[in-house]
Amino acid sequence: MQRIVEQPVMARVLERRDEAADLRTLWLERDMAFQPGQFVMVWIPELDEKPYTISALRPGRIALTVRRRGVFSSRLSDLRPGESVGLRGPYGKGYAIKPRGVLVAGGCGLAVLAPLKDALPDAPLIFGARTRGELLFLDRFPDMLLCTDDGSAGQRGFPTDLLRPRLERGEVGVVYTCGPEVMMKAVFDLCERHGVECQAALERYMKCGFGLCAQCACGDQRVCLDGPVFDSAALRRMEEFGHWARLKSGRRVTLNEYGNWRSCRP
Amino acid sequence: MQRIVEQPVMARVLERRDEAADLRTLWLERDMAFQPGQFVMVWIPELDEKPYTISALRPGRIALTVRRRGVFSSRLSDLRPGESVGLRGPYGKGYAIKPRGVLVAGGCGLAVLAPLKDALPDAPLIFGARTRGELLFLDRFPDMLLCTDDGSAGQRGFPTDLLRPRLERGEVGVVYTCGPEVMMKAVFDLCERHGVECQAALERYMKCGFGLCAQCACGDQRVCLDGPVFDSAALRRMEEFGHWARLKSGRRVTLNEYGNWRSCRP
Amino acid sequence: MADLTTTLCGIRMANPLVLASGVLGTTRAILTRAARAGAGAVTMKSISLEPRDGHPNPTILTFEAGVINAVGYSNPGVEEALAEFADLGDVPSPVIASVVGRNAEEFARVAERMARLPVAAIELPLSCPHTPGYGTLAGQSTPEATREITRAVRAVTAKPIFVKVSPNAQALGEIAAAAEQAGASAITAVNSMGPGMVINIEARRPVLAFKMGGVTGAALRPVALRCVYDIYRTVRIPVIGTGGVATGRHAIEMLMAGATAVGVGSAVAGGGVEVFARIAAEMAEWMDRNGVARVEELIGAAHR
Amino acid sequence: MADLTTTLCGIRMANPLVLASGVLGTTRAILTRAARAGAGAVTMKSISLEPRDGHPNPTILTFEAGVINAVGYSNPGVEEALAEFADLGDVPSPVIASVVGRNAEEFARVAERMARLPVAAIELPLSCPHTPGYGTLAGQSTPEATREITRAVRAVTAKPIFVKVSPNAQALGEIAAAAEQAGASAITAVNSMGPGMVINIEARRPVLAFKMGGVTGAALRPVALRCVYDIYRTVRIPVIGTGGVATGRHAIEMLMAGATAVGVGSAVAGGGVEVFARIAAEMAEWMDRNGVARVEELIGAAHR
Ligand SMILES: Cc1cc2nc3c(=O)[nH]c(=O)nc-3n(C[C@H](O)[C@H](O)[C@H](O)COP(=O)(O)OP(=O)(O)OC[C@H]3O[C@@H](n4cnc5c(N)ncnc54)[C@H](O)[C@@H]3O)c2cc1C
Ligand SMILES: Cc1cc2nc3c(=O)[nH]c(=O)nc-3n(C[C@H](O)[C@H](O)[C@H](O)COP(=O)(O)OP(=O)(O)OC[C@H]3O[C@@H](n4cnc5c(N)ncnc54)[C@H](O)[C@@H]3O)c2cc1C
Ligand SMILES: Cc1cc2nc3c(=O)[nH]c(=O)nc-3n(C[C@H](O)[C@H](O)[C@H](O)COP(=O)(O)O)c2cc1C
Ligand SMILES: Cc1cc2nc3c(=O)[nH]c(=O)nc-3n(C[C@H](O)[C@H](O)[C@H](O)COP(=O)(O)O)c2cc1C
Ligand code: FES
Ligand code: FES
Repeated sequence: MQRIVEQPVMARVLERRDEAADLRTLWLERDMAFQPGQFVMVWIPELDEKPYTISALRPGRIALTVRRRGVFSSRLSDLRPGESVGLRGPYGKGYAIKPRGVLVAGGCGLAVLAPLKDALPDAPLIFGARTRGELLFLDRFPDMLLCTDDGSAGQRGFPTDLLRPRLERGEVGVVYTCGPEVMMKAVFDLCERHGVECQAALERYMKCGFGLCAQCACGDQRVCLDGPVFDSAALRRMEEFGHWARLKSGRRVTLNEYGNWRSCRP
Repeated sequence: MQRIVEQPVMARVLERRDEAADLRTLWLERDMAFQPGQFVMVWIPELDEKPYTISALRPGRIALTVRRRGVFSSRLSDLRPGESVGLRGPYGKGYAIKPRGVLVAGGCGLAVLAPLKDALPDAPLIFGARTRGELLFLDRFPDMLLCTDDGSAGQRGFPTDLLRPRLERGEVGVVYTCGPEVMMKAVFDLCERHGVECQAALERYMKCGFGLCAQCACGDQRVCLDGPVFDSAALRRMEEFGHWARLKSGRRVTLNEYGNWRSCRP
Repeated sequence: MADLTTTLCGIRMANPLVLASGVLGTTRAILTRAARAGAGAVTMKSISLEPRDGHPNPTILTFEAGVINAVGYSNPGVEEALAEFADLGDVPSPVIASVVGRNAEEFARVAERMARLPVAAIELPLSCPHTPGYGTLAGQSTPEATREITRAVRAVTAKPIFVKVSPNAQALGEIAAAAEQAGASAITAVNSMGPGMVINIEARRPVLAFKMGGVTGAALRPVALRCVYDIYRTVRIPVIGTGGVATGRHAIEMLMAGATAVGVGSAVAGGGVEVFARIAAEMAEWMDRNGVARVEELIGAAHR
Repeated sequence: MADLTTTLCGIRMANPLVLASGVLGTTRAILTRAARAGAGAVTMKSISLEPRDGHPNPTILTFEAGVINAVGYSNPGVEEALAEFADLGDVPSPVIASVVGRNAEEFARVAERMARLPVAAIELPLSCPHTPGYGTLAGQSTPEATREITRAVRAVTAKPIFVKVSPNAQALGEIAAAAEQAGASAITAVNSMGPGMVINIEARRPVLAFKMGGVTGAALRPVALRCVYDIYRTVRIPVIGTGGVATGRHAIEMLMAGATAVGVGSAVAGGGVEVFARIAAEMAEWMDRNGVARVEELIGAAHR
């Protein structure tokens, strides 16, 4: 029987901070028990409601790191201290911590992995972006292993290039990843070849956020409740992973067509 | 917020036993946490639902002691082992136990006081009935102090006649009473004169049983929830006590007109 | 501290909470108690021309999401009610008389007499879903019947008239407008919903003796809120928002939907008579925390 | 062990539980999962002629007594649906296609194509309370519209047709009878109730983007039960009793009210996909304890 009331509760913006081109962190007044990988539904009254992860937590406050991309994320980024948004959640299943983990982030997927890195300060964190201007959290995680597509910062290349040697050396127990789904698919395939577990946080269009509507379906999984973090066993069974996603109407399209918000590319 | 579901739960009749002329005890299959003075609403499907006290409890079973009087009580009395009735409750406030109590029962009001006597085996129990044939629980409480209006058993006279000397001797801490309201009024008045607390279990027509409808109002008290047991302080404030009661429509009538079921007189 | 006083059709209330009809309102003494416990106004159990026993028991149950009842307008009739409520001097809040009839003429006859009592207003429930001869079952929940009954009562009293509507009515806006045009002073929204049913599966029978009954409490709350919201957009007379209110937040939702006062009934089942003081305290606390000084600032706020 | 199998319009089901439309039913893979999890039959999310985005978010919330939604029939349209559900071979339970349209002609066009899929039946919701152009808001919840739409769909398919009705409809018996006369094979009772509203008092705004939405879950249960009870007395075709069912006892109440099968939707919110297996187990356990061997013995038992 439904006992929990799934309704937004308003939270005030306390401060905001620019992280990179088009990327801004908003600190909101809220205490929350949150597992890295989970998400909240963020409501802007009379506009829309969308899922965001919590990129950092402190007593009495939580952070959203938002890429300015469409109407909603722009309105969200532009909220001033003192203004409020509605939050419901946290929802979903976060990362399951195991020994000898490596974190692999792509673009603003780092927002999802950031609180996991906070919890696992000694775990290596590989972070790839298209170019130097899209890097974020450089001060927060000075030990990040960086790469850029254009070589403007860190190693030139993809996060998989930094992950591969570690897998080959057999020093990896589990890979936690978040980023564009094509990147996560590449990370997963690599892990499969090395027999290493991979946990990936998927992104799908969401409505309820608590497992009722299956608008967020990927294979037979609801990304909002069964995920958003899935392990290798689950990813293996998901034909859609890395290939297809569904628009608001439920129409299935290629990932390219879906628009890959995590790539932080318009 | 309402969380408890107030609906009858069916209970099977296990056995039945004749107690006196027109008085029968039904044992029902049910475990219940019950305070003497409380009551349950008894439902006979497609007939009606009425309040009854629990006259005895044993592990896994409870007893109703019913005077055959109208259609409902007759149908209830005639239920055979294996048949079922619905029960909801227990409802209301029972007797508050205090030192040096005396129990004063009139007629089938003894059904209400019986479980209290079980809990206080050393407390004196005064029991009055119109005539010998209406006495009950003679085996269960061999130490009862009996009286009858016609002198056919025990002392001739009213329960107040047996209570008075004890009050005068100052040996009574509290009087627990249940019986015809005129009798309870007399007991209360007597207690007042001796400055002794009196707790009386009132009877009024009931609908919800849980304090919503105030169909059972006596003064500004709901007999079902605030009572049915009231102490001297409450009784003093109730102008209606001993004088008036309300019919099913809510019409206020004298106690005589109301019909005094506890007198066990037709 | 926030000021909870409100004025409904000229009736001053210490807070916007109104004891809903049919809950606790059987006697003067109980009305007094509810008012002392913090109800800003109190409504009598509905009174009909003749005494009525109502339906047999069971008449009132709860289920996992609220209350279900088929009391069937048990009441001692207008004659007896005139005696019971003759003196309302010790009731510290305004008293609303609830009047029912089988037709416009009967409504007027009862209302005319009840209006002689020191009551602040006359409420007309046209909307009970479980009493044959009355309310929805007598076709009173239409714009035409609403107009006719309200007019008939307006002709016999100058006191404020509250027309109480059903959440089931499909033409709710039209009904409210008809009431307004015919002289109603306020709309009470809403009466109980459905009807619904509860079956005991061991007995294999509906539990209510009338088989079906009106659904109230938590289950009704969002529907009631939407009715209030709709009615607020349709008429200019005030609305008494009623249905499922059990907390200060719920009461404030009702105000923001457009209610000027807030009815509370079923919440007494879980919260006791104390529920009025608690809801009022929660309202005041919220208003203080959110810089709202007066109830008026909240009325209809969700529309702006 | 009690036998939970039941037959609905010739459709054999392992148990009487039907996944209700709009819950989980977006894809073939999810339908497969619900069926494997124990649903005796599964219903697709409603399909319209063209793709629909539905209302903006928030679209689905819960409140203290159930669920409130204004999804607004988001769906990929019939073309895409034909691809999505072309192969239903791995769904272990019968699949029901839910079809919506703005008028009888559109209903027939979509139904005709959906009926070519390997589905067991076509469901026609005439009763959504929050989607402009469809259901209640398009006047489909009347006996006349029901007759016209059912007839139009009957003309294009020989498959069983389930007409899904609204708990708000005042002429529920007439609507069910109109459906039966026009060729419906069963009545699905009921769709969501209201609509209702939820207001966030800090934001001072209705939370649902469409402002109002249909109320389902616990709040709806007694009303749904009464609708099923009424319809069972009115028509001879079977009823799929839907609304608030979350336990085996609830499902048995529905059967006793007259349902042949029992829809389950909102309970997935609290109980997960596992809710079907749990409800079925609770039903079997109760039947064993009460000496009931087969589901048929329970259907309509509260009427006898
Ligand atoms: C679990 C999860 C966590 C997320 N965390 C973050 C985060 O921490 N930071 C961040 O910037 N973004 C995050 N997003 C994406 C975010 O929800 C928005 O999609 C994004 O901000 C773009 O919104 P927009 O309206 O501005 O863009 P639009 O122009 O409206 O949309 C652009 C694209 O965004 C995607 N999109 C839109 N709405 C949704 C939705 N409700 N769910 C999923 N995708 C959608 C679609 O692919 C669309 O094509 C997360 C998404 C999910 C599912
Ligand atoms: C708290 C409480 C505990 C009770 N405990 C017992 C008990 O242990 N044993 C017992 O035999 N009776 C008990 N009664 C009385 C019982 O509820 C019935 O009233 C009684 O059995 C007569 O019912 P009837 O339908 O057979 O008689 P009827 O002929 O219908 O009624 C005769 C009279 O009984 C009274 N009465 C009827 N219905 C009710 C009602 N719902 N509530 C109160 N009074 C009513 C009226 O005064 C009526 O005039 C109790 C009543 C109350 C309020
Ligand atoms: C037990 C009970 C009896 C009721 N009797 C009446 C009545 O006599 N007249 C009336 O107008 N409304 C009656 N109602 C409806 C209430 O006044 C109110 O409109 C409804 O319960 C919704 O409010 P709530 O959810 O706060 O209870 C009754 C409600 C209940 C629960
Ligand atoms: C989120 C949600 C979406 C729904 N969408 C549809 C729909 O598309 N078509 C339909 O016929 N009914 C739809 N319904 C109604 C359900 O099928 C069902 O009739 C109703 O929810 C009552 O059952 P329940 O209380 O078990 O949920 C929806 C219900 C919910 C909660
Ligand atoms: S968003 Fe509704 S099930 Fe995931
Ligand atoms: S019987 Fe309803 S309040 Fe006592």
